[in-house]
Amino acid sequence: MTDQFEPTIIGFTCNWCSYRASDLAGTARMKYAPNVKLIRLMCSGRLDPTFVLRALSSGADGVMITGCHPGECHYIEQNYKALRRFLLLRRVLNGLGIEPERVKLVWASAAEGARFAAETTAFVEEIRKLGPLNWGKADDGPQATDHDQPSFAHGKEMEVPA
Amino acid sequence: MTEKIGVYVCHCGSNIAGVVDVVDVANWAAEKLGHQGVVIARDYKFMCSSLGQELIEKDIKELGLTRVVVAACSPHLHEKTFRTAAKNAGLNPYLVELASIREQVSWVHTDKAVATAKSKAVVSGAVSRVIENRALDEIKVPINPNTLVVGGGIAGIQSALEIANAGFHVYLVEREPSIGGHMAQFDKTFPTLDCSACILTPRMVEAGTHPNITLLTWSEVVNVAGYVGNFNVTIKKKARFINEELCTGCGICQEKCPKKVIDDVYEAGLGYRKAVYTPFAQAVPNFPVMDKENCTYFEKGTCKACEKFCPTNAIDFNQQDELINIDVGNIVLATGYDLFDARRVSNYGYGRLPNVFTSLEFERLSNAAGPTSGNIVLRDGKTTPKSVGIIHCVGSRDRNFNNYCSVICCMQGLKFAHLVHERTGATVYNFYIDMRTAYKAYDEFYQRVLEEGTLFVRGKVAEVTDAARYSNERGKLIIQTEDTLAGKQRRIPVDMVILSSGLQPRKDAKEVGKLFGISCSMDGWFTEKHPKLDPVSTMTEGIYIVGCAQGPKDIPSSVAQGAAASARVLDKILQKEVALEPIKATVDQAKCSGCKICNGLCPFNAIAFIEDDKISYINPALCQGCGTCVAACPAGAISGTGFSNEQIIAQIDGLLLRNLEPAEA
Amino acid sequence: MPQMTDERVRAGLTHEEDLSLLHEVSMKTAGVSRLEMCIQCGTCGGSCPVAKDMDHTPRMLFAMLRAGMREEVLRSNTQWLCVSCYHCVVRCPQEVHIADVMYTLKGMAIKAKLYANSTAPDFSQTFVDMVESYGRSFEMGLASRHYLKHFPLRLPGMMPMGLGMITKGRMALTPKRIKHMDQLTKILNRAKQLEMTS
Amino acid sequence: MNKYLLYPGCSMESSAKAYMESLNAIVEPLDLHFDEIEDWNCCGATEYLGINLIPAYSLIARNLALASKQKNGTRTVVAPCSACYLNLAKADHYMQERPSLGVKVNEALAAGDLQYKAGTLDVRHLIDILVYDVGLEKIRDAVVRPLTGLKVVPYMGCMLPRPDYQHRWSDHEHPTELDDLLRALGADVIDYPLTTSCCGGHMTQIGPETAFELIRRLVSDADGRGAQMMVTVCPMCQMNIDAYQNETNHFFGTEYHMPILFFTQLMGLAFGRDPKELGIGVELVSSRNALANIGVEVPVTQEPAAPRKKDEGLPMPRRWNKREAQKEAVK
Repeated sequence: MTDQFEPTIIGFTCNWCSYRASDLAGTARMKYAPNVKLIRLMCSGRLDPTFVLRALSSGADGVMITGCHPGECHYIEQNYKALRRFLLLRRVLNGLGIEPERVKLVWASAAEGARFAAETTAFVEEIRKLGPLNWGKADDGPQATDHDQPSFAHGKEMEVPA
Repeated sequence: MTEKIGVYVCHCGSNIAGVVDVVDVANWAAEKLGHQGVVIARDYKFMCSSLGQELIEKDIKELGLTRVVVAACSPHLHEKTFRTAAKNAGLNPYLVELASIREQVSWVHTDKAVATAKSKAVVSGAVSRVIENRALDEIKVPINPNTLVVGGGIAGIQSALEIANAGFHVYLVEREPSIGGHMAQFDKTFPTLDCSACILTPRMVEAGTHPNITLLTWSEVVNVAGYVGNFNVTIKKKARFINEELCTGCGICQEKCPKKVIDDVYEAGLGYRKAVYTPFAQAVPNFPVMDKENCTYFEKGTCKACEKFCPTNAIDFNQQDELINIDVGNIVLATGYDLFDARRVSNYGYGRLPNVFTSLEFERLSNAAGPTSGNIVLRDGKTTPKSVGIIHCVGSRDRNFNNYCSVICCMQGLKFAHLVHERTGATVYNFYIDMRTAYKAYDEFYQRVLEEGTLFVRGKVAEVTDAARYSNERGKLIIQTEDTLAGKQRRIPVDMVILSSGLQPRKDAKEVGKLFGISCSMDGWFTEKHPKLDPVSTMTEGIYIVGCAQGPKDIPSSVAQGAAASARVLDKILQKEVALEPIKATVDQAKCSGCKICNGLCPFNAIAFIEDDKISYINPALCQGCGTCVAACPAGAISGTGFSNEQIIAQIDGLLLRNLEPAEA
Repeated sequence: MPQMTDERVRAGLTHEEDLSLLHEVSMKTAGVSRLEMCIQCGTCGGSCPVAKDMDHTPRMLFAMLRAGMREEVLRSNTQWLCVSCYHCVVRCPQEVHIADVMYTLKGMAIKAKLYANSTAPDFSQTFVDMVESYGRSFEMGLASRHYLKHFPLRLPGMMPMGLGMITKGRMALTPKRIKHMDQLTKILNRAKQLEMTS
Repeated sequence: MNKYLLYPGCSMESSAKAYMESLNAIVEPLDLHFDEIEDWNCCGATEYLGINLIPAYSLIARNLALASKQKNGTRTVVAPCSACYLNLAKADHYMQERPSLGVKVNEALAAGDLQYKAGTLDVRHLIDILVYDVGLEKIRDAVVRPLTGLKVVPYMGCMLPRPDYQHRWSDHEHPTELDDLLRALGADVIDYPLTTSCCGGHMTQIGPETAFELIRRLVSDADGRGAQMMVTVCPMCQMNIDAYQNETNHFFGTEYHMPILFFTQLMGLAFGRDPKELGIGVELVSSRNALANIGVEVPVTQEPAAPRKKDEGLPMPRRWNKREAQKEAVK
């Protein structure tokens, strides 16, 4: 247990379902892997793919995106948009030479604390198997220029219109 | 400009401090995040206490803090508390960030070093993010003073009456033909053995005639739109085939209707009703409904006996379902429970062995207005049992069925024992795992039943069988169990078995939850906002849950919850307006290229394209703040308040501890 | 703490409570035993078709496990009477793997040589010996060897049955050996080593 | 054609050979194909598990390993014996539930150059295949001699519907698969509350009095409900109720005569097969009278000449000696 690789993972959660699922996992004192640090968004549809790239390039080994189950979006259907972006994002990662498995999409309703916990632990193990992603870690330091000025404008190909 | 940030780490008693080294987290924040603007970092036993809040308020005033980070529980619990504290001290409430180190750290991890390290990262993320927070103004909207109560059982009736008596209008929607709920089916209520109808009927009548209550029975909610203060609800009023204006409730139609149907709802399958019926004599409203599926006219095209005999011509075979649209400010859900289906415990033989009864069947059997006029008899309708076994915990506290304790079954089992003893003189056995008689005067009732000579056996019954092993068992039901206190297996032959079945969530609870935007627990009950301190509110503002919809409970607790929710509703109504989160998207006109990508993405039709300027515009009144358009805009022209790109990017960096090195000048 | 023990002996106590017992049994059981979840409801004791012949009902045995009564538990005939009908297992509201715990207790009793009142361990051993030499079980040899040793008086009564089985061709008189007995032996030997070290 | 791997189990070769014979007789009309697992070994019954954990699971897992190696286009292993079915299913289940067990078992298997990845095979019982793969419709179609008038109680036994790791059965207590199948054959099926009660298992060997009581309960209830025979899916149940019924009668002073046949034997009859092909007549409690009700004549079994080979020296019981018995009793 001592020397194994502990991945750093950023989790994007939707305010209505998956963040509440993680609340529920907490209230129920379910234990899961501590490697995922969460960022709360109002909706998985808010997830800008640059956030994922930013996380991966800043030292994260994986990114977990969680949202409401299809058909259960608080905002009616925005999680479908998240799904489309996720699929596209995996293709982009592939193009960049990064294992697409480093990004995972999980649906978890507010009642699914157990699912949230289990999926988190499972994803940590998957990333552990993939090993560290040394993108952005090598040039750690104040000189790292691109990270200070993220560009939000991105190509149209990142978006699939409804 | 440099911000002055205060970081406050909560112990939450030992909830956080037991796993996370809170002092270390606070010291670390002060030391490592100083360059980000952290000027003070404190830890405190309970940040949410008034003393904790005062601590923050004092620092804001004395140190001139411009941003606050509280590392404590989930923002869903106390974000509002700390925002209010900031507001009180003169700081814009949206310049406060919560770092959740309880639900997301201390409660789910065990290793202290790991949990402390994760807490530091979470705090770091919140500090980086809060710098990017912008002062926002609350959006205030007026509250519609009307209230919708869904479910006309005792909890819903109580809730409706409280609000109506305070002078506000209530729509009370009930799926069945009459209000009254399960309580209307009972004969006696524990522990005082009041007649259920005697205490319930006056309340039903009051609700039925109250000038401030619009009663919509035989109706269901089909759509809910809007938000707290401004819900728009669509209700389907199912066709009754009775003209309510003309009907006098005389009952002649029921008398003349030739079609007899087993009544699965009110009589729990133990009695009959007609195809046109009021479920029971004291039904409110007293108009019958016609059961289309069983009506001979609808089936075969002829009959119309009811129409022929109706003295007021109130029968209307052409009536259609009707959709009613109402605006309300608050919604109370009192949708109740379903009885656990005892057939699932196949070793108890319900459905296979005739003289095994469920609790609801027994309620009807013992009810003076029930199918046997209150005579407790076997399924043959005439034989009085000489010995009766009552089995507790059927379907409850059992991982094969429902994990939870159904709360009412012990007292229900004791009530049955008393009634059987009183009415038949039979030998009564009660089989229990643990006798749970908490609450006022409940244990006294247990004492009374003991005194009456009921035989108690501590053991979960293994099986009920008709396979006689020895001659004394022939023709009997044999209850096989371990008498755990005697340490021996026993086989007890009886004439009748009553299963004290548990309660479970309505089978459509999940869909109903979705309809109203609230969640269900793992067991399927509606989830309250806080299990102790906010048991009738939900995570969705303006929606309240009362009675068994929230979890198993008895009549006194259901009534108390009904009243409690009304107090919350009245509180909202009297405030006249409600503050909404100012989380909205706006278009920067200078950057918008007019590509229209965002237009199709909004499910609320909040984005319009202004042809003259060739740019998109977001209507703030319609925007719900999901942020999908923000993420989609290829020009980066749309920004979302509260969850801006800058905030999220900063939080990513903070979580990954990329903010530790002081930035080069 | 000799003093303490002395005091306990004087007080008439015969043994120390062995509080590690529950954990030990749990760890030695295949799958996840969930033994610690028992709520003493008696579903197992009520369901058991042979409870009347048991020294202790399964429920009672689990209480004794918790109380650390090692010797009494391992001496009990309960585990040996278990017929593996799994009634208790599917009915147990806490999903305790009762039948598998019984297997564990048998193994522990054999190792501790605490099984005074049953011929069952011997029967199991005879069966195991047979499987380990042939790879198949073999009813005739099993039954007769077992009966000869333990119920010689009953054998004549069983004769008509045995003869009937033989004459109807339902009892093989010669054992059948599998082809790759050497392979099975290797596997079992390795498994036994692993059992010792775990 | 449905192809399966077959794990017959030891009793199918001896005490339950009628089961094997009748199984072979129904394979063709139902278009089934079984490949026997090559060089399978005993599953350990209920005995091996009580001695040592890892050897017991290794013993069972060798069969699974052999099966997964043997490619015949299926990953379904069929066991006609309930005890074998349970052991195979249990090993597969526990090797997954507790991965450390799986690792150790595979370490042991490696000593014989074998390995098995838990969860890669489906372990199923014969009746599961017949009811759910073949289907009652097809079985009904194959019936040429309906068993109308034959009053039977379906006896499922315990190890088939319980603990049911894979949720394959309609119920733990009153499963209806056997009832439905027998009804499809045209038999009069009597509701039998003891259908999943225990036959005594190995207690006939180690505590006969305990077993006799269990057998009495089953037989007396079936008799009380007017059954002409019991129908079973398990060799152990068949053996206990058939072979020990006489002794049970003796013990309790009763006179029950309750034949018990395998469900495959009745299927064979309904499909018009000759009773001789189906091993009918080798039961100790004769089904002659029961089957006469539906016009089936039970053949007289030719008593095979008992082999006289003395060299392998099976210890035959000694002759009854009253004096010795009394001496034993005094002790």
